[in-house]
Amino acid sequence: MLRFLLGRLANGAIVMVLVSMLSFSLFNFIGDPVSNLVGENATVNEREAMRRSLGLDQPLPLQYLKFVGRAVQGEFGVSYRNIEPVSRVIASRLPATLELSLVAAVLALGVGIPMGVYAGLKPRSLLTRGLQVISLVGISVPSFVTGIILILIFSISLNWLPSFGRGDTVLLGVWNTGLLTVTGWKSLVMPAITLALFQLTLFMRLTRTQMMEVLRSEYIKFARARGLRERSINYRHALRNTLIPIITVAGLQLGSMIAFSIITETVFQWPGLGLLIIQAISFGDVPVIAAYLLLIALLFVLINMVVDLLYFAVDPRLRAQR
Amino acid sequence: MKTMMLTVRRWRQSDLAWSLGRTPEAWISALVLLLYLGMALLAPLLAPQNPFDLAALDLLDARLPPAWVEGGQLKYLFGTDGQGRDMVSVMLYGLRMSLFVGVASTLLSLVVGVTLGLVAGYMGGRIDNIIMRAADVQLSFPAILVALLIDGLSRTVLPRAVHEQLSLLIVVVAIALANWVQYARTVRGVTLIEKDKDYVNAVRLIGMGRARILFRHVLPNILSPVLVIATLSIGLAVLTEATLSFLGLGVPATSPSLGTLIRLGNEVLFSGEWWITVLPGLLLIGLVLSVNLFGDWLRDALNPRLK
Amino acid sequence: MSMPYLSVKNLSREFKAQGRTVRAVDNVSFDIPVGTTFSLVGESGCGKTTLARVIAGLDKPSAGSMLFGAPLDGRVHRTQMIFQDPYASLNPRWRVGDAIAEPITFQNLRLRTDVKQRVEDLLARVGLSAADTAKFPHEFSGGQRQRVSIARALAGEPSFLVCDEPTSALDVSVQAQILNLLKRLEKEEGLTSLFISHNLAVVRFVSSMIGVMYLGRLVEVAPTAELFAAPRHPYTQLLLEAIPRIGQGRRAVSLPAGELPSPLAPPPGCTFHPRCPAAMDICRREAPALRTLDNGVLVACHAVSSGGQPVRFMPGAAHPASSFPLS
Amino acid sequence: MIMTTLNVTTQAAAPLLSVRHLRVQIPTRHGPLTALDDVSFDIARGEILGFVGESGAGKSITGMAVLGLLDPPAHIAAGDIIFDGQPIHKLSASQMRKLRGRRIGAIFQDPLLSLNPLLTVGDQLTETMRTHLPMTRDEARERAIEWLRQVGIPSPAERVDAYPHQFSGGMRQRIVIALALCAEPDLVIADEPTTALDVSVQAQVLELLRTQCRERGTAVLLVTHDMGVISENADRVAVMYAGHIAETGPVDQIVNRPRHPYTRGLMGSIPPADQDVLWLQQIDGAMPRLSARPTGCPFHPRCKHATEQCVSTRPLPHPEGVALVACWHPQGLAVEGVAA
Repeated sequence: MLRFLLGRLANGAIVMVLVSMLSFSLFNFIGDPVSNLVGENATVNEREAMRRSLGLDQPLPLQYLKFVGRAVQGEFGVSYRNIEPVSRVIASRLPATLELSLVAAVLALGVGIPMGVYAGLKPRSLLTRGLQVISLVGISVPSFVTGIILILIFSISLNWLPSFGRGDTVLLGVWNTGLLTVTGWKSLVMPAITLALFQLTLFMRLTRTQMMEVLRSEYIKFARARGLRERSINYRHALRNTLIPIITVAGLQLGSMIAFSIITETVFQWPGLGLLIIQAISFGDVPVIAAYLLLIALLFVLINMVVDLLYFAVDPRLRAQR
Repeated sequence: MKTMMLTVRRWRQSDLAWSLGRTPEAWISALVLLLYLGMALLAPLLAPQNPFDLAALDLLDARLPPAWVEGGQLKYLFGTDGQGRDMVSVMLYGLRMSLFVGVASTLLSLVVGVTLGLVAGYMGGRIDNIIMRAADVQLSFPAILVALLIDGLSRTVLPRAVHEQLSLLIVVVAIALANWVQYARTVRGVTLIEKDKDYVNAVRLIGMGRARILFRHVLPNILSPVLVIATLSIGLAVLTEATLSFLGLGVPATSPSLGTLIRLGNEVLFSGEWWITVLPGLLLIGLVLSVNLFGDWLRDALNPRLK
Repeated sequence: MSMPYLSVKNLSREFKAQGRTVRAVDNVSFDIPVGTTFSLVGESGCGKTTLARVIAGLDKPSAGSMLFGAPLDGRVHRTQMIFQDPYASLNPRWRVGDAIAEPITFQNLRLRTDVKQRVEDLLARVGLSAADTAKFPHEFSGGQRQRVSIARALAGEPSFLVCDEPTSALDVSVQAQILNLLKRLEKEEGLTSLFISHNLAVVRFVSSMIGVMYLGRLVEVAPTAELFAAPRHPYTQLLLEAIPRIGQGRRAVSLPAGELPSPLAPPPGCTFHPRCPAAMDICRREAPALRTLDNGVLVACHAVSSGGQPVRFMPGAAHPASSFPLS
Repeated sequence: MIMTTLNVTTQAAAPLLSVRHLRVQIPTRHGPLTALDDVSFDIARGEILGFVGESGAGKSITGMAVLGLLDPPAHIAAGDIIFDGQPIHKLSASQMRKLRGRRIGAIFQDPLLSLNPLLTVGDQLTETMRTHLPMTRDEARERAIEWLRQVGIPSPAERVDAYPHQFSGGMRQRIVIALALCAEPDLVIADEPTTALDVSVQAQVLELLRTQCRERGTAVLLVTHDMGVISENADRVAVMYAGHIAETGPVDQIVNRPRHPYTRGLMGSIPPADQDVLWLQQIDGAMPRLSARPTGCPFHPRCKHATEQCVSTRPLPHPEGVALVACWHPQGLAVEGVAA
């Protein structure tokens, strides 16, 4: 068990190192930071002075270590676009993205998996065929088109929901949340559905295939041969074995929720990290991009770690390995 | 020629052909796909107007609704966009671009993924470890994010002019780099199983080298799982390209894809010209839906267990 | 005794598993006289398949040596193998004719023009028809696929044949056909062969010399008739006792309890001692070496004296001494 | 005509299970395939009936048909299955469910796959018992530990909370036997119970199954391809070939004095363990595939004694001494002196 965890930690560390090198190289080799700060027509020795003050003349590894030192304290320099420290820019946007992703995740898991279980148990029923069609449409429609269609219906023609922005937010210490106000929730509905739809259909299809696989297994046949009740066979025996592989994929998929939030936030002008990174990329705001990269990598490493721990907790076969 | 005849005859009697005929979603989606392919290839002939010939454009005709809506003209069946371009023509060219990027990136990711998967699966040991570590690292980033970062970073790294010409290539490479992991892991899995099978051992006994065994014996056995992934991932690639173009990255504005058209339409959504974004959107959904339908059928038909 | 065709000396093969090294094959030595069939018999996990793969050249030994002498009438030494699972030993995407032709063309054993005829002859020789060359493996039954495997093995014109449980996956009537075929071909081609099986009755039919393996070690090696007449090692006796007797109704089956220990954690000393009714103190401490008895039989057991009296099978008091059906 | 002769067998009391003219078909795109055709046999209380035959003969399908667990689209097309006087082939799903486990138990081939990997051995035992027998949770746990001791699991009190992957193959099959018997069924369908085990473990598990069933008077339908297992464990045996029963009778008669040419060929093909032979007696050809079953007697293409009659009409099982043989030209001598 310990050996397994150390393995995962090492894996996570490698990812972080790789990504930090990538974002460090972004900093140094893209766009000359000096000219941005000193201006186009500065003389040669002015540039030299600035370079020395920024420590750019030191050997690369030393610069890299200093970069990592600063990064660990959350110090990423100043955003070119917002002229604000990058860490503050990101901190202000983080709650919006996390709340949106959380609600979408709950929606995707809470609806997707039960639908998958139902479709797996009753493959022939009409409802299942309907669910399958919806799920196929679900993964065939890009999330930005879903967003646009929702805006067209609920915002433009029915005018029930706001088509952009996050509504009023309440500041709880450092975390400004939109979950406590009515307008906050009203503006959250459409983006959450758009973000959740793609994952929801993925979970449904995955659960359905896995459920049918398990129902064909030998121990289910033996359970039936022992005359156990249908309810126990389906839920106590089959469902438990179905959920194990789903956990890993669910973990990875929730991670990718962050990526999809970029699209949803752009469509709904949702003030989160997604919108921030798009603006940063089109503007070429390197510090923000670099910081975003590190943050996302950290998030994924953590999610992978949590998923592995969950896997251990649920599957006795792994636990028993000394 | 004889083997051609033999294979055709064998195909017609095969279960595959029989099940294709029997499942409506399969042959309908196959037909729709052929239709799409036809439209894309013959775009220059079918399009009533060449949307890129600026001389032919007439700004007065801009933002006309589709013919069946009040104020629409028969000349522009689906109406016109912000620059007075006929929607039908611009959508045909858009479709061609989307399909091109989708297929090109899928082929590239297939070649990269299959080769790395074969090498990792067959060689094992350190090489296998390195490739799989890279795959794990990449897998923790979803495909769209990877494509986005590559495309975005290339935009900031390369000077604007260079970026303009290369952007098409960059999009294809970006999407391909985001999707190769699927192929690598599946092919590695199948190779690991096949390489220990006895028919490989039998050939090793006569002294055949690893590389030759890999291509003569193992490769033919991984084609059907790869085929299934390829079909399903064309849909994903088209979606990824459309997303990138929608976000303003992706293909250059000079040769718009369906994603670009949807973005342009979205900018004028609130001034009422809904068709500029909705029509390309529906065309895109139709394409991805039929690819996924066909892919689903193919996966079940080729899956020996489900037979 | 004619020069042995294959002489195996102190052969071992180790694997790393869960941080521990497992000796799948532990210091095994035996000879196979030319033109004869030597069998390795034992239960699953005893290392017989690993040993076979090492001898066939598919796997490298961790220690020890194997020397091939000169085959009969100056032929080139070549090894071929016949495998257990008929469904995995033929490439599903290759026509049967091409699979048989490959060893011929790759090793240039025939002129290009004669290859087709040679393939058809081989198919006929194993009881199939020339028309089968164009078929794919899924069009054949398990038994027929084994025949194709045998034809492919012969195509490689081997001097040494390794058979890894070739009939375990087949039904009784099909097994009889394949065993008869193998025996006939080995005689006609003058092959020396190594036969692997867990079924003592099959081994008795095909081989002239038998080696019994337990947890990676050779515990007894004897000519077939000698082994069945007077098994020396207690484990050999256990295996013989466990074979169901056809047509004698129910026997008082007296078997020591206990199961095969896992190769990951072999018991100390003689690995069979936990299940051995004749286990003594020395057995728990020291692994017995493979000694040659007066009559040439090899045994690895402290309880067997050099004179070679078989250890009477005295299972614990609870079980009556079983009479051995020496019919 | 068949009805009367079958009752000639030794037991006077009504048989626990009697199957009459069972036909199982599997619809395919090339038309229906007949997996079982006109299969009839009886099992008396406490009797062990061996079902022997090569792969594809339909022996496992017979067991599944009796249990009502045929994998769709296979279905019972004709015939009756009467269990303890009650026809069960027409029962509703819920009625059949109550029967399974409580009245008819089952043991499958692969011990590694038969147990749910995520539930402890104790849970699986207690659930089976509490589904069929009135028991509190503690009583069930107590009984579960007792069952583990009965089937020879060392230190059962601790191992009851262990998971299946913590047991060896042989141990797991013992637990499967406990699971099959714990709801006290009258009949157990054992489908190749020891094929996946090693020879020495196989003998121990078979001995356990036999002694447990003898003590409880439980009848067993022992399905296997291994004639040795049959000859040492079964009271009576039915030899199956291509969906038909070739021969049925007491084990000693069938094994030592087989009358049907296929059974004789089968016995000849088995390599003898106690003597050296130069060649094995082999039956040429192979069992016909499900889709290519011949007319008349299914064995006629491979039979040396086949005549015109064998090719045209299928022989129905008729008494030959104490056995029932489905052959126009039974070989060898009927055993005299037994009540016809």
